[in-house]
Amino acid sequence: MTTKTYAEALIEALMEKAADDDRFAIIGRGILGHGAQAHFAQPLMDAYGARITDPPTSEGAVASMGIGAAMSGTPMFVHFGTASFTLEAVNQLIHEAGVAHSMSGGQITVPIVFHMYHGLRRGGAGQHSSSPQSMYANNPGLQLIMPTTPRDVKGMLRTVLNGNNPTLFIDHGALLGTEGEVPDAPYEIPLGVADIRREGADVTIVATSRAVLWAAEAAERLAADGIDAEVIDPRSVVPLDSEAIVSSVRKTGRLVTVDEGYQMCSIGSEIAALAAERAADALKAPVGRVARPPAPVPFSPPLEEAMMPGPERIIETVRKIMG
Amino acid sequence: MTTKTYAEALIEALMEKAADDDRFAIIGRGILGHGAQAHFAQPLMDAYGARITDPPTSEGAVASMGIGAAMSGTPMFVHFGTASFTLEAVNQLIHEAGVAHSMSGGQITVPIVFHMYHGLRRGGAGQHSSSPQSMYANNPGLQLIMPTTPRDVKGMLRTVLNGNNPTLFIDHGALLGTEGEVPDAPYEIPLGVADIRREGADVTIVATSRAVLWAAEAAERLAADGIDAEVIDPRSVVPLDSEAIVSSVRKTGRLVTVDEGYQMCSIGSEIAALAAERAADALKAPVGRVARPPAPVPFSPPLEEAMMPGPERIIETVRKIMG
Amino acid sequence: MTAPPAAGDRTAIFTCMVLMRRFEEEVLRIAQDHPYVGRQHLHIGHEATGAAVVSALSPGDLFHTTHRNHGYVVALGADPGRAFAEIMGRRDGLNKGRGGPWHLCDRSVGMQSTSAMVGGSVGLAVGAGFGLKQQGATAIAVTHFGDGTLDEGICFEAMNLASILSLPVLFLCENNAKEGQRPSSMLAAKALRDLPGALQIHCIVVDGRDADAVAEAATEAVARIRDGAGPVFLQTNLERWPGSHQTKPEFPTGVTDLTLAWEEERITGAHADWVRDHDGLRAFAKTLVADGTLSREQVLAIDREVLDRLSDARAFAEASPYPEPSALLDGVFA
Amino acid sequence: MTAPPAAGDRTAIFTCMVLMRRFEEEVLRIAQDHPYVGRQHLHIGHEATGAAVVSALSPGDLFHTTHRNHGYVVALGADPGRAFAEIMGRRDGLNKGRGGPWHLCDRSVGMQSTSAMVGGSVGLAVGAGFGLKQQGATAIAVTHFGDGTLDEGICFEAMNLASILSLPVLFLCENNAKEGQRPSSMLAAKALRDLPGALQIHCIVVDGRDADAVAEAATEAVARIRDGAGPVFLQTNLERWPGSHQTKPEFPTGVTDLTLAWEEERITGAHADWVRDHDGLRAFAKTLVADGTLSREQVLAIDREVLDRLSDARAFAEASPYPEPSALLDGVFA
Ligand SMILES: Cc1ncc(C[n+]2csc(CCOP(=O)(O)OP(=O)(O)O)c2C)c(N)n1
Ligand SMILES: Cc1ncc(C[n+]2csc(CCOP(=O)(O)OP(=O)(O)O)c2C)c(N)n1
Ligand SMILES: [Mg+2]
Ligand SMILES: [Mg+2]
Repeated sequence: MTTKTYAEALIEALMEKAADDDRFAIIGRGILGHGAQAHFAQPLMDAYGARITDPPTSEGAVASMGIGAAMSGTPMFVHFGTASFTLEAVNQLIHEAGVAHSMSGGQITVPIVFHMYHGLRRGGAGQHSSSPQSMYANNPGLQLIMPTTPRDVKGMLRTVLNGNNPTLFIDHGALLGTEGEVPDAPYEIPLGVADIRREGADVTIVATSRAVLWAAEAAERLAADGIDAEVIDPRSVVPLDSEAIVSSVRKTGRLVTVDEGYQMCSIGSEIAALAAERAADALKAPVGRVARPPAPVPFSPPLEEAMMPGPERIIETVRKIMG
Repeated sequence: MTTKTYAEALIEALMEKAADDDRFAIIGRGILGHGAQAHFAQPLMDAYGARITDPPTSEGAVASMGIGAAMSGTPMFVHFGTASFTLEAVNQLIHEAGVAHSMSGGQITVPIVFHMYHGLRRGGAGQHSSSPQSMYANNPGLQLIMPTTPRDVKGMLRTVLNGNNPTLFIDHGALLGTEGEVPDAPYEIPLGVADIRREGADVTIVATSRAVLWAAEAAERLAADGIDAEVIDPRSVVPLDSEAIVSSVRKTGRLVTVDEGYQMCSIGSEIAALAAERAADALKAPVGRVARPPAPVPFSPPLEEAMMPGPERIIETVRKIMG
Repeated sequence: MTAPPAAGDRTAIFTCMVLMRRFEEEVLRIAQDHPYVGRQHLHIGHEATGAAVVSALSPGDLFHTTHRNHGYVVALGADPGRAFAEIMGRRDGLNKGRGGPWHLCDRSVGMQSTSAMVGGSVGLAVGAGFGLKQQGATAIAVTHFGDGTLDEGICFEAMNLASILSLPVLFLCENNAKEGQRPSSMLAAKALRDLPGALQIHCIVVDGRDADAVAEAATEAVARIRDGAGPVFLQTNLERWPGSHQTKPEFPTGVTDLTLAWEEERITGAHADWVRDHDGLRAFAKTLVADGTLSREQVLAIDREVLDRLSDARAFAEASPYPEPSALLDGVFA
Repeated sequence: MTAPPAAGDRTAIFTCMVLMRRFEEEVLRIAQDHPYVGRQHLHIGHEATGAAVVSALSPGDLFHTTHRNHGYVVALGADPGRAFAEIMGRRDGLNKGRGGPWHLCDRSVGMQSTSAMVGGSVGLAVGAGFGLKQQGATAIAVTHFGDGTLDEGICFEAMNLASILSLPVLFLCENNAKEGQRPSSMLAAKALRDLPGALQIHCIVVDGRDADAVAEAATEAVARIRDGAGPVFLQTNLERWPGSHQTKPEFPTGVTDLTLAWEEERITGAHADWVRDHDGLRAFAKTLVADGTLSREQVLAIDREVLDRLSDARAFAEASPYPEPSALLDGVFA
């Protein structure tokens, strides 16, 4: 084990894949964004620059190019930068990548990973703050991973890069600088296995991506006043570990979901629906959802701040349902 | 009152608007598709052909053109045909139409209606069967109407055409030939008011668009064996009449949702979540969701048939939760 | 399955054209007999382009086509029985019944995919070219599409990518535009080639009804691409078949009668002009008989042989059962 | 607010350029003082194009711009104080603090929107042109964008639409491409104009650093569009300002010193070449003094006056409070 940043772990997974498979190619630039961690991508550029293509601003064709290459036997990693920009490639992701394997009767596989940074980023306003994970999860044939820790990003990325399915890899720029223990030898983390970040008896909090950090902080603060929260990070949304979520809710009898994105038809809605389907009889209190309020993201700092489903709002919601 | 088809009622709403407002313009062709009702569009073509633009196959720019024209004071109706094609215009719908009013501090309004046919259509397979309503509902600033009857389509369309907000108007081609009573004088139907299609005491079934017809049929058949179902058609998803849904669930103690689209992060998920948030204590049984199974739509007729959340599956689900 | 025609083998190209034509005629009959088969976009009238281009390709080349795909699927050597079965949604279909007519593919013959999203095949083929180049292969990627596809932004973006990355991609544009008839290109350009031309893609325009001319142009284009000179835009101009965009299955020009190749006075009917002046299949039969490559008897024998194969193929498809609904959720992920 | 420069009024155009430059310099100081203001795309070095094009427009014309928008907002006559306030997210901002620097708009002066989605302004302006034509207005729509925007499919689609519908749209492309520097156009075309040219859009290319040349070209373009001759693509070539894509706020070429217009020997530093050869503002000051339009004193007086206005504007913005979080959900729908 070595302590590393999320950014380093992400790049290591890409370098391992590049070393293992000389067909592997990457399309995109600024894989680690333009912030303080950007430099961690340098080793990848130095060692494998020849396999990295800097594309024009053409998200739709860039997605298609990756998909077509993957269909032809070239495992691909396509980096889009801000998730908002992938809204120019939705048709390619859903109606090409997502359906090709099934529609071909299994003849075609699409080994490709699409990477994007979602969420509120300070000053992103109405066009650069998208958290499209819930929209994408409404479609078949696309895996969706949202790792939160350095250990998870490296292990899950290795799993999907070595797999044969189109995968959306959505994370938040704020995670890049976070540190954690990372095993030194290569390892895979299977999809569909939630991480119980904290065990608790009173309430289950399910959050994804950056919101997991908020949920964990909220849980610590709630513990201080005697509320024992269980925090679950599904890590992958497709496939989703509904078993772990449902059994936790059955155990605690209470559920609060947290989405950085909008609430209507969200991952939080899905998880609340799972509770209503499979744990209704065990619910001791109304389910609570914490999400982005239903307004385009305003630029003004205090307004953007008010859009965040951070620790305060999670604590408030837990208190409310605890009665 | 006169009995009319859905197709005629839809066209009448457009003709009324064209008559009332000579700035009103339409982009698109085949407003009533290519089927048996297509001819009902002829009166519109004859009277207002000069205000109808037949665009190239460029969904993104067609959406933008409509949005820019609306911003400039020209009320617009943009017809895309198959909803699947709008996936080429997602960025324009969400990041231009949906945010412009709020982001401009109220300076800009976007009076535009985007029309599209969603759903399974026999032979549409993996690329022509999209029901994107749940994805779109996950975004702010876009109204979403899904009228089901001739009366509703004419009244709701008039409301949004006379309004000042970007509106997604999603319906199903199978509705075009359905008939119903339509008032003769012009009338508006407000958004955010659900239609209780059938009152019932035992279970609440919430469905949208074509699925409302399936739910109504299921309710009649359930009545035959003494199960008294209440059928709710929200009619508009944004805004959603959550009050009507929650009070119905509190009354019946049971909820089954029906989506023609996929289940994960769907309108059905949202409605089940509302029940878990606001009616958990009143639930006498697990909530049931009926939706499209999680696979790309297969072409093969029996497989496509199996994708449909029709009356049988609704009845089966109701029976299951009735225990 | 039959192998695709070899370059320069005009008899094989003709035989392939007959196969393509008779296949589509059978699809029409299938659509008449099985309503659910629904809307078809037939490749009738495009055979000279199709067979000739396929004759210029080699094993390993990867093909991406559009909604007007049937002809290329069989021309590349896919089994007609399994193709019919797919169009009928049967278990033994090329895609196990999951794709249907708009998504036929047969990886074993290089028919990598049919995308029915206008512009879809262009982006995917550019990706195939990217992948082949990455792997250092000598194979090329081909994207077949229609003139209307040039209106779609993804098509522009993909051509631009192929040009700046100098990818081994043949852009095969079948131009069946007809004044005032929709759908067809609404490109503001004087000529379709002006768009790829502006992107510095080498362009070749040829009469798509003339198999010899297309074969020559395609051979030149493919050689150039294989040499690493970057993508080529090959535009073949056709006169749209009167049944090109049909909503109900019908034979506007009647069932093909190859004796009309030498009995022109018998060409009659509402669409006689199309049959006389624009049917590349009839024209090629006429040419081959005229230049002595084939006798009339040989032409008719080829036709009979194809028809026999296709009736067996149809029988195979009809005999194939539907997939089990229980298999609905299989094969979503690899 | 000041009215935008009138056509032919070179002094007004120069004053507008000074306003644009000093405004951006103040934005840099604001970004230095208020970290959250974050990444800015400054219009420094584009003033000759900006002020000259604006001088060719008339009231009622509708403008759609991009992330590099500030210059046009103030050039069109938006209040600098409210513009600063918006960039700072304050209640008195042009957009009530909801848009911020990437979305400034002021409907009252025809600045209809800033879309920070590359290509966004192009599609919207084509729509504005469509709307104006529908309404039988004589006004035109303008879309400002950069060379890199031509890579985006929506830009191609929108230009095609404007051409086939012959819409009153001025496509103003500020080409600040710099070899090997990203972001910039990756268009495979020999020249950017080849793309609109292929779509039969009339193209004009001019030195974007030369205010007189741009004013002449823009006047010609706007007249042509108003006459109903369809869209025009006006490409202005610029040398990208060294601070053009900065992540932290800094003055790579120092704060502008207009005395360098006549004291060239004092031009030094790492980026002296840009200041000497590519700063259109310095060049125009030099020209106006040389041809006697303005004296050195008048140039400096104009600059001082602008600086005074801007310090008042900055003070206004600093004094403006943030919006109340309680208003978060207001104004989502009209
Ligand atoms: C993205 C998308 N938009 C619209 C359609 C509907 N559509 C199907 S075929 C077609 C016309 C295509 O014209 P062309 O490419 O010339 O092919 P042709 O049918 O003439 O051979 C259109 C618009 C579609 N399939 N996909
Ligand atoms: C759809 C989309 N993709 C990517 C981006 C990220 N982006 C912001 S500015 C820019 C470059 C634009 O270049 P150009 O149009 O030449 O403008 P310049 O900054 O050079 O003035 C890019 C790619 C974006 N804003 N929108
Ligand atoms: Mg065509
Ligand atoms: Mg640029």
